[in-house]
Amino acid sequence: MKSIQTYKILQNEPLTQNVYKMILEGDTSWVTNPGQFINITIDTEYLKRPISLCDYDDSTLTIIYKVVGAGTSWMAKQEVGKEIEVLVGLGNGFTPQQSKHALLVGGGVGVPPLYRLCKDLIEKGVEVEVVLGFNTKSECFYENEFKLLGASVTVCTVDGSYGTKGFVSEVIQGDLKNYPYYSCGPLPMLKAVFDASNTQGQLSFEERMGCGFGACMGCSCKTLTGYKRICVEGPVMKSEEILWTKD
Amino acid sequence: MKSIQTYKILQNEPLTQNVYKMILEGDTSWVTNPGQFINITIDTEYLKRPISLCDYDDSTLTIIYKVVGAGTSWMAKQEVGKEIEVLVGLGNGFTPQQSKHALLVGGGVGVPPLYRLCKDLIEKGVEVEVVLGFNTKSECFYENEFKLLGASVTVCTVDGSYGTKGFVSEVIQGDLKNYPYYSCGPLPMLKAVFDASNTQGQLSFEERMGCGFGACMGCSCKTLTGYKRICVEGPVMKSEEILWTKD
Amino acid sequence: MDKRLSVTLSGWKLDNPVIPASGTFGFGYEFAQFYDINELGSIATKGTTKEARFGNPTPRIAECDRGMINAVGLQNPGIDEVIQTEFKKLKEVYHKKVVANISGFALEEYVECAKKMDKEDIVGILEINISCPNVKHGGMSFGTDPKIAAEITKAVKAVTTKPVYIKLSPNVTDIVEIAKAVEEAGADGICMINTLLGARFDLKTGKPIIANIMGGFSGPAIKPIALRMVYQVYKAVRIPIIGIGGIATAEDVIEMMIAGATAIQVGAENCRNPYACKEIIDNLPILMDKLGIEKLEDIIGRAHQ
Amino acid sequence: MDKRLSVTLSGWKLDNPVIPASGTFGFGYEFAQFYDINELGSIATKGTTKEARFGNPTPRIAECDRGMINAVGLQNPGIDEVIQTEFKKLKEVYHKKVVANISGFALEEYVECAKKMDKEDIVGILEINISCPNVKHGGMSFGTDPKIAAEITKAVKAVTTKPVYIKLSPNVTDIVEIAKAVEEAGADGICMINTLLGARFDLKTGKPIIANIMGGFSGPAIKPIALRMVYQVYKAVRIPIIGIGGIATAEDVIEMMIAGATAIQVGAENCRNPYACKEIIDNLPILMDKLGIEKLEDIIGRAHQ
Ligand SMILES: Cc1cc2nc3c(=O)[nH]c(=O)nc-3n(C[C@H](O)[C@H](O)[C@H](O)COP(=O)(O)OP(=O)(O)OC[C@H]3O[C@@H](n4cnc5c(N)ncnc54)[C@H](O)[C@@H]3O)c2cc1C
Ligand SMILES: Cc1cc2nc3c(=O)[nH]c(=O)nc-3n(C[C@H](O)[C@H](O)[C@H](O)COP(=O)(O)OP(=O)(O)OC[C@H]3O[C@@H](n4cnc5c(N)ncnc54)[C@H](O)[C@@H]3O)c2cc1C
Ligand SMILES: Cc1cc2nc3c(=O)[nH]c(=O)nc-3n(C[C@H](O)[C@H](O)[C@H](O)COP(=O)(O)O)c2cc1C
Ligand SMILES: Cc1cc2nc3c(=O)[nH]c(=O)nc-3n(C[C@H](O)[C@H](O)[C@H](O)COP(=O)(O)O)c2cc1C
Ligand code: FES
Ligand code: FES
Repeated sequence: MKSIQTYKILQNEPLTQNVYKMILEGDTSWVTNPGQFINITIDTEYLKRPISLCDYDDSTLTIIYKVVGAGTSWMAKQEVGKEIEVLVGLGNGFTPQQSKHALLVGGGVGVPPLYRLCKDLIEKGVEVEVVLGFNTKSECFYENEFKLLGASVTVCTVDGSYGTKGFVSEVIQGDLKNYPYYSCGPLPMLKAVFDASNTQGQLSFEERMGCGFGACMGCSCKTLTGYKRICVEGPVMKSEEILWTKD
Repeated sequence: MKSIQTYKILQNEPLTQNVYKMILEGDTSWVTNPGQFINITIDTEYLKRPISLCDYDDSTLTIIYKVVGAGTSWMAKQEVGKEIEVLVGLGNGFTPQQSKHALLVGGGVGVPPLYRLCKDLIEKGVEVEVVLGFNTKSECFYENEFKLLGASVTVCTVDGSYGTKGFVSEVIQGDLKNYPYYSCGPLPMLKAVFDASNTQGQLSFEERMGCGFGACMGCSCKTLTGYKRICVEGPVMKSEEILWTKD
Repeated sequence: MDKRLSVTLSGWKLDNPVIPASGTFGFGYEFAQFYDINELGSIATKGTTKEARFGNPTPRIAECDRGMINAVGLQNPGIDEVIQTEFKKLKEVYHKKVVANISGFALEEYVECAKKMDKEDIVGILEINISCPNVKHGGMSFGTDPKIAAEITKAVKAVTTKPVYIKLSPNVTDIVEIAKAVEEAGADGICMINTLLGARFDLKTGKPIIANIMGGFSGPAIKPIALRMVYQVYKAVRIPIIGIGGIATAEDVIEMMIAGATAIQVGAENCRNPYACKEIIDNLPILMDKLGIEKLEDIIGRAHQ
Repeated sequence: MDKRLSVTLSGWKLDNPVIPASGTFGFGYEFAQFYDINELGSIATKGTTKEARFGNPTPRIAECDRGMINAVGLQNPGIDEVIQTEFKKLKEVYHKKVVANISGFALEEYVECAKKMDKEDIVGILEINISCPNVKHGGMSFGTDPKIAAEITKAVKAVTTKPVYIKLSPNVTDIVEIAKAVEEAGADGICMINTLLGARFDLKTGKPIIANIMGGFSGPAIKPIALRMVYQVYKAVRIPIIGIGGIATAEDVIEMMIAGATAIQVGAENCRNPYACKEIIDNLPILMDKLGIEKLEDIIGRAHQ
């Protein structure tokens, strides 16, 4: 169910220079899937800001966000104890599939939504290969958190300052090409993952949003199965419905 | 000197249901005359809000304001200790004249700027008659404060619920008509005082302002001595220069 | 329901003057999950064209100071699908009539859509959008020429018995001239304003934020322009005006009605706050008490007295 | 002074592109008490007419969401007094050239003012305001007709060797058409935009807040409209544009230059913050470093690349 709720900030701390982790206390009964998102009211800006769920339990939501502009700067300045207004219940999220293996590929702030997904898959008994891509060492986060869940983790950095040098797609070799995949990150990364894999997967997309709940048609995209709204029928799309041809 | 300064709120308390007294700590070296005003930055609104000085000393400014709209509502909500940004050094203010007697006539939130003026006049040895007009008993404030300065005070209420029933102008009888006067309040009151008096006085005017410091010509008025800006050549005008004819 | 809020548009009595604006409320039913949409005065449905349209490429949205730019470009499933699927879904949760917004790229398209809408009981008013800034060949350019505006009005009036309201563009030198032209051509009312053409640029890339470069700017930022135009048009015509542009609070509704509007529409604000219309309706009686307004209808055009 | 900020308007090299807009900075010297106004790129002086004018009745100011309406109506002491008294006072504290803004109610008035300004060394650019919404008979109506706009341009060009910049009204259907007309007529540059016509109403009294009913609306709220128009006109003309409308921060300056402006003017923001222009100039180099902009001139019209 979509609704506007008030959440209390329990934690708001930097993971890297620009990336923050925020824990919010409040209603979480609306969550149905990992990869869903919330839309945060920013006191100083007109529109809300969409941020994916990284994790959740009975009374808290965890999000991880990168400071890129006015809205996320405001978020970074909010203090523990402050209450914020959030539109919740948004998006379809990932559907964790039963399978022997799964490949999770995240880039930058595309990493967070994969965390809860990884947890759910491992709980289902799936063996999870996680590939995380960042620009450089100082921007890396959550490698250890994924390892603690029991996943096998590879980190790539574009400049080679940590882990494997290069793009995440270069790591998708051998067996990994045949694992059902789940991916979230910048568009070129999603496309590279789509191209590298020999099987089907779920990809999480971003788009500038007006409303975030299906009213304005601001976030539409064309798919093989018709027009979709990233905020309602997405953000997660199945690889089968995407209008891409393999490069 | 005009400048933008930061002031810390030392006190912000209601005097009546809608009228608040605020004490601000900070630079006061710019004050030259009672009746000058400051222009307060309101976080939520575009333009600043002009409010007259009620009193001042080496390190504090006192203002009294009525909650009428968005800006003054915001002011009423600010807590002690908060710092606010204020444009100071504005307006000419009253020029306290040496004379045996003086008549001070204030209406509603026109009363505050007369307080410091009264103090200054009494210090000069002037015998001060103060007439304060309000709508009704519950809206009255500062009668006692003026008495404590040593002034003789008459309060009028329009509905007669306190003091003399009627408008301030009705009290201006006998000798009072010949005392140099100083007045601040709604336009009809100023006109009535102007009409009732047989001598000269100083009147403080209000106008909607763009800048408050002389740049935009938003607050102009015509006088016998040319065009004046209420925010620079005013808010206080001499009765001799006003374009009124006695009724 | 508070009888003091009721207003009448061409004989149709609305419980209150608050109508979500076309394009910002989908076909209404998305909002039923937030509150009972039967509380609304009515609903202006998403701009409908003869054929299905995907609209413009994304990004279609850019944020602004107290407003937003949209370049959706009339995405809709086409009139047949709107009537068969969207209106049907809406009727399951909503039991009043709608303001059905139609757009076209040629006179014939408006006429065809009007004919089809004319048969639908759910349609209380036909809102003819001659002012969409987001589509080439048509849309706004119809709304900037009084002659074409009048022609469309006449053609639509000829094929429907529903009240026809023309939705005007603010991107013109003289909106009064166009309002008078459509009144003369038989329009039953005027909806104004549509969005103002605007643009934003990305400081890092130097590129326009909207894929289409320009889009329609709306939200609280444009309210003073909308108020001015409603004031001017009220003075010049006798047909009712639905005031649109920057309405976000009960105060805004009163101000727009004072300027001359009989009812109002809420656009961008629905995007940022799905409860916007409900909050406005709830706050109206409280504000009316504070201002001493007995019935909302009393204040329509009060600035002109 | 940071050389990276320098821009050139018709051969005149400005230290930076930041110019306070006409009407919001008096004749400049009022601001000398706040900071050294020689830090400014230049100053656009208050709209000057042949005769002294009091302007419109008060109230002349109404606050808006992120902006304000003014209906000052060109209050000024008349051109002779401006030159003899105001420019003289300004020269005591300011040693650069100004953008001298002139207005008129008939073609002859513009010509006469231009002739007198032509003799003044302090005048770097003549800014011809054909777009003031606050005066009857003239002002804005000149700026809505491409033919009249071109005529005024030609007539002024004939009597001055100073660069002539025409200040355009945004209250038009097609600003490009007018920009092209004045370019063709010989204009050396374009200043845009002037204010948008707007209105506000008092909820308690039901009366317009501005004594004149309508006035010119400006401030950050109008920025997306100004950006769009500058973008459109940059595409259509070859003469430089001074971008105006809603500029309040260094970010706004960069965005306006990306859209196509060579320099910019800051209007309403000077009223709410006398230090606005200084703060913008101080912040520009910091922002340029962050965005990797070497010289400001490099980004002019970058959105068009
Ligand atoms: C479904 C979804 C989930 C997301 N999840 C996350 C997440 O978990 N962590 C995270 O760091 N970021 C996430 N983002 C991106 C995040 O929404 C933007 O970084 C954020 O809105 C930027 O706001 P700002 O005010 O700081 O930037 P500004 O550039 O000042 O924002 C201006 C406008 O552009 C929009 N905008 C800017 N960048 C983006 C973007 N990349 N995507 C969508 N809108 C944008 C803003 O929402 C705002 O309306 C997600 C985006 C979407 C659509
Ligand atoms: C020189 C001067 C001195 C003043 N001194 C005092 C004082 O000591 N105490 C006091 O209570 N009030 C005083 N006022 C009036 C005070 O400025 C307004 O009541 C206040 O600006 C209202 O702001 P608001 O946001 O609450 O009201 P809103 O109505 O929401 O304000 C909207 C806009 O109108 C302007 N405005 C509204 N009412 C007035 C008014 N009466 N005069 C000028 N502008 C107005 C506001 O400044 C703002 O720009 C003074 C006004 C002037 C010009
Ligand atoms: C996202 C969005 C989509 C819109 N789509 C339409 C449309 O399809 N048809 C139409 O007539 N107006 C459309 N509009 C214009 C609105 O109905 C309204 O006229 C305008 O937004 C001004 O109101 P506002 O300031 O409250 O947003 C749209 C506006 C927005 C913000
Ligand atoms: C109080 C005020 C007075 C103005 N007077 C003039 C004027 O005399 N001549 C003129 O060309 N423009 C005048 N303008 C318009 C500004 O110069 C500028 O074009 C407009 O305000 C848009 O910029 P802004 O959004 O930064 O305010 C005035 C604007 C304001 C706010
Ligand atoms: S953002 Fe409005 S429909 Fe998706
Ligand atoms: S308010 Fe701007 S000159 Fe007085």
